[in-house]
Amino acid sequence: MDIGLIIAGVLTLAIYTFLYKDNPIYKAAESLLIGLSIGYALVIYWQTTLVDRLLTPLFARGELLMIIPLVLGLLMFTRFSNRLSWLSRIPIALMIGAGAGVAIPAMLYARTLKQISASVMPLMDGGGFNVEALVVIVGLLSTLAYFYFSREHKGAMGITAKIGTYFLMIFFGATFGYTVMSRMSTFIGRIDFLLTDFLRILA
Amino acid sequence: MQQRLPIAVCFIAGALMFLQYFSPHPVARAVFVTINDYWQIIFAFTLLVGIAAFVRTNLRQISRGKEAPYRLIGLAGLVLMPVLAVFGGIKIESPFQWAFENMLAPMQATVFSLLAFFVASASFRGFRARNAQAVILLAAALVVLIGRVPITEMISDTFPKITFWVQNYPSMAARRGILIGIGLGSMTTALRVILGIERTYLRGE
Amino acid sequence: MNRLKTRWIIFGGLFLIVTLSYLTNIRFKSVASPEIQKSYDYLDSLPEGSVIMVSFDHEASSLPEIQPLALVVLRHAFKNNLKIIGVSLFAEGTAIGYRLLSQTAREYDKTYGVDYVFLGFKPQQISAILGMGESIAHVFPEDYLGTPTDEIPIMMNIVNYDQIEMVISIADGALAVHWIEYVGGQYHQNIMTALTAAMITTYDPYLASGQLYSVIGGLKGAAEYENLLGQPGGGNRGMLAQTSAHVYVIVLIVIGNILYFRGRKNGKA
Amino acid sequence: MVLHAGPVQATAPGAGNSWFDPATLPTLVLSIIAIAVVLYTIRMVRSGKSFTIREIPGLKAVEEAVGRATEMGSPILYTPGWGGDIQRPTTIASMNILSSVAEKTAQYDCRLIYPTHDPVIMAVAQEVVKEGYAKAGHLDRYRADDVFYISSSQFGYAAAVDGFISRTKPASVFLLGTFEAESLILAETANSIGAIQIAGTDSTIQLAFFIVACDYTLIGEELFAASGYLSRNRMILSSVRAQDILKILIGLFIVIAVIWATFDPASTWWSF
Repeated sequence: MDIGLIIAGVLTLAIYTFLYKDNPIYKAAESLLIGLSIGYALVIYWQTTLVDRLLTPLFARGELLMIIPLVLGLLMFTRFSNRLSWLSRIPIALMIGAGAGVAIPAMLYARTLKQISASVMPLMDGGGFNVEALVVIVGLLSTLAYFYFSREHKGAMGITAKIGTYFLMIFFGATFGYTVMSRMSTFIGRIDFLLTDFLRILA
Repeated sequence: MQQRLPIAVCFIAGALMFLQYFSPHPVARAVFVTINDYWQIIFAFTLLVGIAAFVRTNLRQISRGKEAPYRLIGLAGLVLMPVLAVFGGIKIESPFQWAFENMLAPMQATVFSLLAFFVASASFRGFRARNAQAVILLAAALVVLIGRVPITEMISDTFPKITFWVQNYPSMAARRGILIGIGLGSMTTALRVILGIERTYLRGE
Repeated sequence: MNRLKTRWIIFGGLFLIVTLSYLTNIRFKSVASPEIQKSYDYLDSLPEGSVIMVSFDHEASSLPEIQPLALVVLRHAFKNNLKIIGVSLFAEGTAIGYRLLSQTAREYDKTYGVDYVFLGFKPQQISAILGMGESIAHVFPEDYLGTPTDEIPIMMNIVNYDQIEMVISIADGALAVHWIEYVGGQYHQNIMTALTAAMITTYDPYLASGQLYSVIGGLKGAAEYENLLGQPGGGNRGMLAQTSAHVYVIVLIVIGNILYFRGRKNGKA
Repeated sequence: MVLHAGPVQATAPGAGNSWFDPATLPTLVLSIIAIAVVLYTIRMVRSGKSFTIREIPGLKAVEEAVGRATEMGSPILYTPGWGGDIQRPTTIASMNILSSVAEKTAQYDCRLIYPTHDPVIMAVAQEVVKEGYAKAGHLDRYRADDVFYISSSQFGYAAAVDGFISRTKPASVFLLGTFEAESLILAETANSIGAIQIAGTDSTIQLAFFIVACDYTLIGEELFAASGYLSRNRMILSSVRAQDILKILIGLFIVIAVIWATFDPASTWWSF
């Protein structure tokens, strides 16, 4: 039998022992998983980012401007010094600033404008009343009322916000129900591996 | 200097990234690509810093004799992948890919599959009809769960239809409300960051 | 301790039910939903020799659900003598994509380089997929095995998306959105996705707006597609297990409530 | 493991040479309105106005959770999830809450454990926690090793935090930040050892799991409001106010557009 399959099968079972309770076998597998995954990330980032995007352009193609990200990157290591650690804030500031800058229009577009347009539907449709449109409008507005923080939820505001929570619960319940399928598939996949490849009960 | 320089860098990077969004001009594209490149490279370096910290903590704990065997397994795993990559490359059928496919990938998939069990235990515990909200939560979950079982479809197409309706109207409406709220909250936070009002990342000392 | 015991019973039950139903291997005759039929019909309508691009945009951990989905697409394409260009936007999907592709190719006696090719992985997904709009060979100067792209027979007549009929993204996350928004948007390329069940709702808006041609979703979608192909596989096999796991969760919810109301009656709610 | 995509822009870069892409006009207009509203509320705060916000059920729980841990003599575990990085607004909101939690744990001398998947988050969290301890006047109680980095891999992180929860048996678990599939793994493991779980995230799908499995859940935007409330940071509170003003504008826009659409179905001025 293929040694790889045996290892994979044993490791799979080792992780499952956690369902009973935490134990040395799980702990060993967990440590291995953490170590391997860090090592894997190190290799991938080294190759696809540091070599392909920094070292090759800088040293093989002589793109001298790439010294800037190199220096910024190296500044991160000042974290290990007490006196100089403030320097690491510069690259962090660049990352945070860039992320924030792009987040403003992206958030407003994808999470706000797009959602607003999608919710606008005529209440009368082909002569009949469009129940769906009404449900969407009421749902959206009452959910927004729930997220209104400047005022206590009392009176009309309270009732609207309460309706909002009902819509939220529908969303949470439906999403949960929807996702069960996917979660079960992953487990079924592992069972398939154990029964077919590892134990060879199904061929 | 220790505060001002980072705030200035943050502001400039933020303002540039904000403005480039609206422009198809080659200069704007170049700004995006450059900052994005820097971003990726800096991230790779922070990963190195994180790994260094991880190794340091583990070595310290090994020397104190705290859970030494497990810590050693972790470090061995960490060293194994780069060593395999250096000696065998990372292409298909290399030892590196072998270790990935037979050790790392099965463990990751198995941890992921624990979710099936936790979905079951959470369902048992979390769907009790305590009040009106909980009843609605329960009802919505049941409708979708029942509607998505393949057997129900064979019996009648009413349930799949109800499921579809619930997902596409009431549920979708609430999701939009959440998205809009998060979008606004994220936007104001991002703006405070660029303006240098939010300085969480400058804390300390 | 009671809490733990209840958990063990719940966990053990799930393990047993899924394992047993997987072993029985009873097949369902599920009718293909319109979505699946649409995907199937499209691939079926392509003339022999047409080129499609299959992108493996997923991680290793979701392989159990992804594999049956990928296999129906690859099998259908090879069965109809379509040509496949494989790529990957996730480092983890790379080795898996290559394995699935070559495994299916063997089933249908297809030749690497002539009937299919695997170009491998590029980080920076957006710039990679936009770059391919201008020139695929520029983004991937060589294939996954290190052969220069312009020396590979299948790539001789292919410059960019113009020569490709459809891009099929096999995804477990939001990556396929990039294909839709950038390649669909800017290059008017047809996009199809094969998705894990959890991701289907995320793509609903794109499907509704027509930006996305069709979705093959979850194990159930894979099973339906397998039936259309007349080749029951992983999707079908998992269907009974899927159904019983589903019913099991419903039963747990019901029992949970019965216990709750009984407890309340006895005054210890 | 996910390779970091980095910031992503929503519009497709065109090949044109113009400085402005007309397709982004609606986003630009909304951005200007939004920025104006935020600046307005900031000005109000600077001129001495203070904003209050309504009660959020999850917030009282934060205090309770710290108290409970102290009583039981058990630690508190706080983790920001695998989905976010430092520039993600949710992560920043989570840091602000961490800061007040750290202050409380310092006062009560309760151990605070903070595992994360992101080295930059680790670095910032160390500073935040340290400052919290300093503020409470107990810098001696701060343990740098308790804020640590573990694998950037999603399920490596999940397995490690899981192991940590079962071994250290924290009395309270805070899951605040951006979570993906690992959400339920962590929440259920925390439940199995009887910990109180306080969760909050901007990932809509994971919210469903948190709602079902956790004792208290901050839903989406509540996370941002909570960070203002707990830190008593007037600037954050002013932002919450700005968000509310924008919500009213959005609500009005939708109502008008729906009425318009009903009487003039051919019109599409509201679609962006």
